[in-house]
Amino acid sequence: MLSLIVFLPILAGLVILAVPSSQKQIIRMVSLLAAIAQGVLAVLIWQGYDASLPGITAAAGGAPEGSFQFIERLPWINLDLGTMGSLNIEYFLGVDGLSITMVILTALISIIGVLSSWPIQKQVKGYFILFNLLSTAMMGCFVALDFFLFYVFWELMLLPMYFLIGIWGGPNREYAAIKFFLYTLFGSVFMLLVMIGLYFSVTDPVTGNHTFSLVAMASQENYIKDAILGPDNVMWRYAAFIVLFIGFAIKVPMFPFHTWLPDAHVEAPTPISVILAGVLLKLGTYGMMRINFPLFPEVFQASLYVIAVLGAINIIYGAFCALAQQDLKKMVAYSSISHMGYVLLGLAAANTEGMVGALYQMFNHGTITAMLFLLVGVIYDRAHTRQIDKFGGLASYMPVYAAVVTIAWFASLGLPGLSGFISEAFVFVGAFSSETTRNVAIVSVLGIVFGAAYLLWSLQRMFLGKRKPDAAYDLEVGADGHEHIHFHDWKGKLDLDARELVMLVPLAVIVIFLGIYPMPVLGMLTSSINKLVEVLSPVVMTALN
Amino acid sequence: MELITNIGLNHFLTISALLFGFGLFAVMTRKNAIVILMGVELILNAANINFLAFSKFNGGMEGVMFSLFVIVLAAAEAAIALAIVINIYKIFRSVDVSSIDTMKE
Amino acid sequence: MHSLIQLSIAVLLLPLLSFVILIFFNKRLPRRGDFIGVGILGTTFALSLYIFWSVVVQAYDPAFRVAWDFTWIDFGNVPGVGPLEIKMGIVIDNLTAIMLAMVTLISFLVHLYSTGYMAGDKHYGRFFAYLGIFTFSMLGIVLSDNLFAIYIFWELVGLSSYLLIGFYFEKDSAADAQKKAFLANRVGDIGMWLGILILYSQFHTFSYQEIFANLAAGKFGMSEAWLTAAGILLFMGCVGKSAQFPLHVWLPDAMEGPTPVSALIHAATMVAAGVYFVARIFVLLTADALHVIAFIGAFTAFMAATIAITQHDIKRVLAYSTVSQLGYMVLGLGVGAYSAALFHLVTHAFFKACLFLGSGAIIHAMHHEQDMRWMGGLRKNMPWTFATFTLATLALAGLPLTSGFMSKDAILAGAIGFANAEGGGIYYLIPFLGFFSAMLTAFYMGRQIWLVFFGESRTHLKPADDHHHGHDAHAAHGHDDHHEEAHGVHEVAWNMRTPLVILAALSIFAVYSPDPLDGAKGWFMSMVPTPETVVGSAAGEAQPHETSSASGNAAQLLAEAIPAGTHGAETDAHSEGVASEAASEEHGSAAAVHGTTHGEAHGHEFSDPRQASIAHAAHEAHNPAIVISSIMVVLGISLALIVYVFRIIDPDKTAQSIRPLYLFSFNKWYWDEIYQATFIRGSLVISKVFSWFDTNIIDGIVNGVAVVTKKVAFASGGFDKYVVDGTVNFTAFFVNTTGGILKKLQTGKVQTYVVLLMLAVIGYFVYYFTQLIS
Amino acid sequence: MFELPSGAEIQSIIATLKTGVGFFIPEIYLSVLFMLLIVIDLVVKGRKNNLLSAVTALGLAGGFYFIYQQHLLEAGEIFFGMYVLDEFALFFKYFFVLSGILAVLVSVADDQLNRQARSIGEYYALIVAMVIGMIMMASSADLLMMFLSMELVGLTAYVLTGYLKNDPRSAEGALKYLVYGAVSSGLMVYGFSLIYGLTAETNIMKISAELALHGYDPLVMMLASLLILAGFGYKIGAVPFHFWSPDVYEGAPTPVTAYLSVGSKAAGFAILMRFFYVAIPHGGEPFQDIAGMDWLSLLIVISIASMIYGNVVALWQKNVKRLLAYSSIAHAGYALLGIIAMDELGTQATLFYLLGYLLMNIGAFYVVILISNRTGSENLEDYRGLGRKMPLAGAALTVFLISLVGLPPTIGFIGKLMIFSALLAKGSVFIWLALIGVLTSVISLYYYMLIPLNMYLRESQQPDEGKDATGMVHRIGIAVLMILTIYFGLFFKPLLDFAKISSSMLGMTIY
Repeated sequence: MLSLIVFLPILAGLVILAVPSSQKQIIRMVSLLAAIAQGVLAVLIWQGYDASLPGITAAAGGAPEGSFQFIERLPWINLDLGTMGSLNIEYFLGVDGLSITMVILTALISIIGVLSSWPIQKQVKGYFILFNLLSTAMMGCFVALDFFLFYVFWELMLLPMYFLIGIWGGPNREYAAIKFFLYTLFGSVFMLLVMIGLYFSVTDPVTGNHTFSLVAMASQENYIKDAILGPDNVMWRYAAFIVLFIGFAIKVPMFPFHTWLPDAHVEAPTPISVILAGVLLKLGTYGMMRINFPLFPEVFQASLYVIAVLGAINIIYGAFCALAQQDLKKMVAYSSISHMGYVLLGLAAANTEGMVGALYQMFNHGTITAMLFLLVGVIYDRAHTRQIDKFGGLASYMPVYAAVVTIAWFASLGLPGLSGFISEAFVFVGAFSSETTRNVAIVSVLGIVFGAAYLLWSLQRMFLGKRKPDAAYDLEVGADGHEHIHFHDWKGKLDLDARELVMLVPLAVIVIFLGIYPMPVLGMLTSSINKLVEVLSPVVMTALN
Repeated sequence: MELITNIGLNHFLTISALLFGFGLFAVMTRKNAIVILMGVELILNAANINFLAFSKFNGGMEGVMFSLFVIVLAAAEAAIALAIVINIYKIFRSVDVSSIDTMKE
Repeated sequence: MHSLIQLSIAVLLLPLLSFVILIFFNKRLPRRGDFIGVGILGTTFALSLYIFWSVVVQAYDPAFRVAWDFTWIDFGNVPGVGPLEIKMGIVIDNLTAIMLAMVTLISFLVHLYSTGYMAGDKHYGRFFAYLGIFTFSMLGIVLSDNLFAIYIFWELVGLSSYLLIGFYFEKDSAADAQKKAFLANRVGDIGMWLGILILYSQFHTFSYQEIFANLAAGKFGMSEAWLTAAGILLFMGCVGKSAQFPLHVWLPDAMEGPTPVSALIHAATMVAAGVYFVARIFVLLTADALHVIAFIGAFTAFMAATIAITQHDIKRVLAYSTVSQLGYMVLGLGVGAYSAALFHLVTHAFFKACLFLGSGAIIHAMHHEQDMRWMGGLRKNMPWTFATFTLATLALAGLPLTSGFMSKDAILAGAIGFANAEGGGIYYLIPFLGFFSAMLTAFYMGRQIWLVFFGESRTHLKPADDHHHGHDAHAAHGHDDHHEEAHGVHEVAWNMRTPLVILAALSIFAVYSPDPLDGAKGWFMSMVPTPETVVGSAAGEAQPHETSSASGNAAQLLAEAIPAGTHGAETDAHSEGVASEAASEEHGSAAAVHGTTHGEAHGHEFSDPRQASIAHAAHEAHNPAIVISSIMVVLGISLALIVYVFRIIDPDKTAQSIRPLYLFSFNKWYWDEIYQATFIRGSLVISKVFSWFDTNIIDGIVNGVAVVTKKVAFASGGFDKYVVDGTVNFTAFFVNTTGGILKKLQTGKVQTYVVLLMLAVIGYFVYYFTQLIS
Repeated sequence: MFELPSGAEIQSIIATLKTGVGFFIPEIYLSVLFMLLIVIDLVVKGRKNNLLSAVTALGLAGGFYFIYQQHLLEAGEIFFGMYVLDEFALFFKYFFVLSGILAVLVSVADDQLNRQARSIGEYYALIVAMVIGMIMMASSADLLMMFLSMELVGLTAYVLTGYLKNDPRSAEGALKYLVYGAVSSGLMVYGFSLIYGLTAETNIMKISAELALHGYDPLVMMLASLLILAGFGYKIGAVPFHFWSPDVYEGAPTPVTAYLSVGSKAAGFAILMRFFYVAIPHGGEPFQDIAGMDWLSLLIVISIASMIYGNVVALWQKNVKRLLAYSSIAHAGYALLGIIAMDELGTQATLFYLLGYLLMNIGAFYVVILISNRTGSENLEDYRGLGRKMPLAGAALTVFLISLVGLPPTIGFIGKLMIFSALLAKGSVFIWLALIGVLTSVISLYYYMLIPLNMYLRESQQPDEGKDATGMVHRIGIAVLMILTIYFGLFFKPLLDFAKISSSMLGMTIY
């Protein structure tokens, strides 16, 4: 099941490899079918998912069964290293509350991504092959329970992303692409070392061998006391936690490692921005929840305040930077930085409300930001500019577009009744409830206002008022006596066309529905989060030592 | 005879060290490729002296064998070296190694 | 589920239905579907009227309360907390019922009115849709039984207000106003949210009842200061919504919206929601918090009144008067005159809605002329409007026999009593400001009435440059302008007239109380008694039995919160009051008697000594309040007459003579300018700084940028502006420079290679040698 | 002075030699092949490039059979301890024959080389000779044998480098290689002489026994190991013995460059490991008294210098061959890390790393050759837009480069993984080495990615000159190499097991 959902896109990629590159439509259809099949599988998994099982760590007796679900576990590499014991790498997939939400999100965003890739004309074949490779890697990261496997998927994402930004990107794409690549690799090479160190420090309770299994690593009693990353080796455990954290923080992206994001977004084509903001950023925080924190809980407990402060900086700093942007897409990119800050803050709360809020925020940010970037793409296709000041009064001329934008914008600024609000609300509830992060939470609340500020301001400048004299479109009086606008060299429908609606409306519906009744998602993840909080709680640590 | 018998290992080693030094000096300073190769010969012969001296004072024939092979190989090396140097001369019209630096950095 | 609950759910959801239908289908429906909006709201009103009837009239019980809730979010078994659920629910008590009736009535009337006022607008249908979602959110605020829900609806009314203020979004002023309104409210909401967080962090619940019960049981884990902070922070929500100082600036600008919206949202209901919310959380406000609230209310009332007297725009005058009246209500809550404040909320809602709709009628008739300087003499053309407008004005000014008199008087009485009970001093400032503002109110309302309805039409005086609509044609030909005007301006149609009449009728004292001088005798203040504080000094031992039942059913909790027999006692006290009041009418000697009796009555109502003493003092202060306020009103009106009717004082001259004061008032105390200069400019500057920091500092080590750009650029063209940045940037910089140096070693001269080789060998040997001999 | 040996002694000597021959069959076979090639070159007239290349490739492939036969023999030393046969040696025999075959393949691909139709026969003969030399390097257990085999490799390498007689760069490369190589081997011999002086032995096992027995003067030993390391280090091209490599790699015919970069480098590693592990294995425990760790500290310094220098200077290269030359210096540094670990895991890692490097580096040069066949240039600028004109080559090159960076799922990643595992398995002492390793590999990403960046992200100025003329053989060739690079990146167990088995040397005492 999980293997299928992971490798479907690659299969599609192979099929596309066989299709002659002139058959653009076929190539697109194949990718779309693969994505839809992925979506169907995701729904099936969702249906079959038992929300009562906690996940995170193994069930009693050290076996992942009974804690994780849809487990697929095959020995992959089993190598005798003599004195070092034996090198066991497993093909180990499974989902729990943390991953299932992300799996569904990934499937959803992949479909949206394929749809929004429709207009791409340049080297369609290569594009969709890389695209499918990317979506396999993303999905793989979320379901992999073996650190080695996770790392392979994690690194596998870089190259397609590099090319997708670098070949199909904007004018400054080389810079953005290499920057993305170097940043992320810089983060992940340390992860490699930590992974090896963990391997030598952890034994599988069942087999007694060293193991890469994240499930085994997640429970501290499996650590060899005097191993390099064992409980006794405090200094290296701190070092490992920090480098891991930086590695994931770069993906989040967390201040001050965030500067690759605006460039990547501005240069990337719309679908890639959607994927990037919708899924890739989540990998950072997902990695923290799955690997960084549970493996080093005591260090995590020690660094709560720092993480919270960094989150707060993300929130406020991102909002301020967004306020200053002239380029709409750059503004949305900075808003992503700001919103991911809520996730960090929620994680730093280290209690159920906060972490539920964080994970839910990951999901909602995925859907909402996807909408935002799609909408930016819509206007960019028509006007070939994203300068906020080049518009004005659009609401009069593109009412449907304006309506959808309003929904997305308000969802992004956390309006109650839309999903973003609930997650941010619980992030704050959690962060405030824990004494450690309380004052940070108080400061971060300012983010609510500035978030509203830049979003409303851009909304006003682009959609309200009248057409600006130097706007990117002409004003003309139609036959019916009403005023119309038309963009230079834009042949398509002025307002949203069918394809764009097909992408946007479902997202909008999801955003609204989950804003009114979040349980369909929250129900899946609460038990896992409770377990995670329990694993991370200092009580457990003291009990251990 | 007196004299000969009073000569100890150290004398040989000193000589070989000196030879080694001269060889290196030649290799480093002389411009002419041929002279440089002669410097290499000096280095090899310094090693030879060592081998012979050690085999004389430690007993055993390995040193002698070694020096013989070194001499032979030196000859072979010289042959190939000359071929290359001639080719260089055909192309660059010079055997001044310091002037042959088209590939750098 | 209680039948009332089912009804109230219907009441809540029907307007939403109207919104959904209209937003999607208004273009396809006849008349853009306005009949749907009106019809649905009519039904809603009927239902709420039934609820009102069965709650307030049939079950005549101050403690009446039905509640219902359901699990909204289930966190499962939370470590350290245990099973945790977030509930959503509905509570109906007297206050709710009254508010329901009021909101739906006004909303219904405004719908009706809009069919006339908005006729022919481009987005006619959308307007009704927005009204629908507003009504929905407003009813949500009224009905919800927990802080989280109220916060949700709180923001939703903010949204609908945003949409409606910006209804004419082509106008930049409107767009600015809507943004301003939303942001100002957000600022208030931050505080409210933090207050909610403080309470949640202690009790892990949002429900009023559970929070109150826990507080009463003294379970609050943090220090007293945090509790006061919670109160003040929650009050900040009210500051934003009810346009209290310092966040009042958005309300006057909000008048950019269509006038019916101003009537519904920015006069009657939404702005009052702030007061309603404070009333909901009244019991957890500590004494200090209440003091803050009282002072802010008093100051707002005074400041707004002073601004109102110099405005020219008819709607702005009303807007500032709204701010001022809201200040009264807040003041009332602050001084503990709970019932009075809410009473004023309701009465004010009706007469202020009437005033706005009236002004709307005028503006409509005057072809969107809003400046009072160019009006005048309308009483002949618009008799109905004139009559209703005047009646409402009297109520607002607080003349006896009007609803406004009773409520305002009760608040002021409370203020005096509060000042007395708190031991005077600075606290006398509060009643003083209250009374002074009362006079100002009378003055500026008198001014408005005169400018609008009396005298001759001054349309022709209007300079040609700042006209709104094509009147300049008339301005050209001299004396028969007035003649033209007389024909141009005429009474509005029935669908705009009816609401005026109904609302005006609702500003008559008889609706609320048999005694025109004492609202306390009326059903309202009896049905909405001041609740028992849960944070008072004596609270702890006052309700020991609550702790046990804290976890239990919330519904019977409040019944316990108010000590048994309160109802009886209340009614006794009431009748007692009537009797002694009647006596005091003849000879004031009996005053002492009724004072004591009332003292007892209230004394055993409140177990909290402070609350009791204030309540007692308030009753003491009842008569003085009546007298003083009447005097103030008379003063104000007569001043208006002197200035504008008899022209004894020429307003313009006076304005010149006290120019600084005049400008200060005319420019609204310069608040907008101050905020513009500080907060808005400030944050923009900060944002600029940050983004510069982002692109230049973080995004490329400062000095490295140029160098690295040059060095790396050759390899990968596009590096025109920056270089790979942050840490990577530094690496690139470092790496490249080192590389640039190191590559020089590769000179291409073979001898150099040999030399370097020997240097390396010898160097290491020497190093090793030194290591060895040391 | 010495009396002649008696007849009996001579008989016994001959007997020993005869038994020894049984262990020497692959080398003999290859020598026959070498002569056969020369003969063919002499007798056959006309164009015989394809014939010669086919014969060479098949002949070398045939060598696998004889090497496989040797698995039946048990490990042991022959020719009076001159020569050994053990798993370690066998590994490298396979390795060098394979590299020889690949070298022939890439040589066939290179137009520039084949334009010199005249006397191409010597070329293949020399390749075979070099294979023999490298095999002997890996198997020799005596200082003399080591010297001889290294000279054999060296001399053939000089000739191959200068093979394009009329190309000045080729000639210059040859000269530099010659001078530098001669000096280095001179130093090495001098070091050998010192070792001989210390122990009066030339057989490395006897040497280690002697040293263990009588101890030694650390100063002399240090000097000796320094000088010897100069000889080995120049073969593996590690800083500071690397100076020849960029110029030679750039000047030599590309197939030769490819061959040197994997073949003689690996041979250098083989001889280095055998010498230091077997002859002077002490000082295994690092960070004790400096006198106790003579050569290990040296290796640590060298590998760090190589990793940093190679990667950092490669950033500046505009010529792809030269870029790969510098990167090969860096890779020498990575491979050395495995040796520094000084245990079975480390050796295994190094052997595996060399295997991976063989695949990906030959592959990379293969594509470089195909591209220069088309564009006639190896400059980075001329790679613009090639990704679209030569899709397969572009994809393959990208894969090889990714593998060289060490990203999954490629064999290069597993190589680095094993190397770092070996370091971290020693506890926290070598973590800083591993850190340098990963950081420099991040740097390497940058310059490696410059090539795909030019191939895909940029458009070429000159118009597309016709379609890709690459022959089907070479398409298949690079495709196979690419697939292997990925396949062994996912299923690397067989190779690792092989490397583990092969990590045992005759007479080695450290593990």
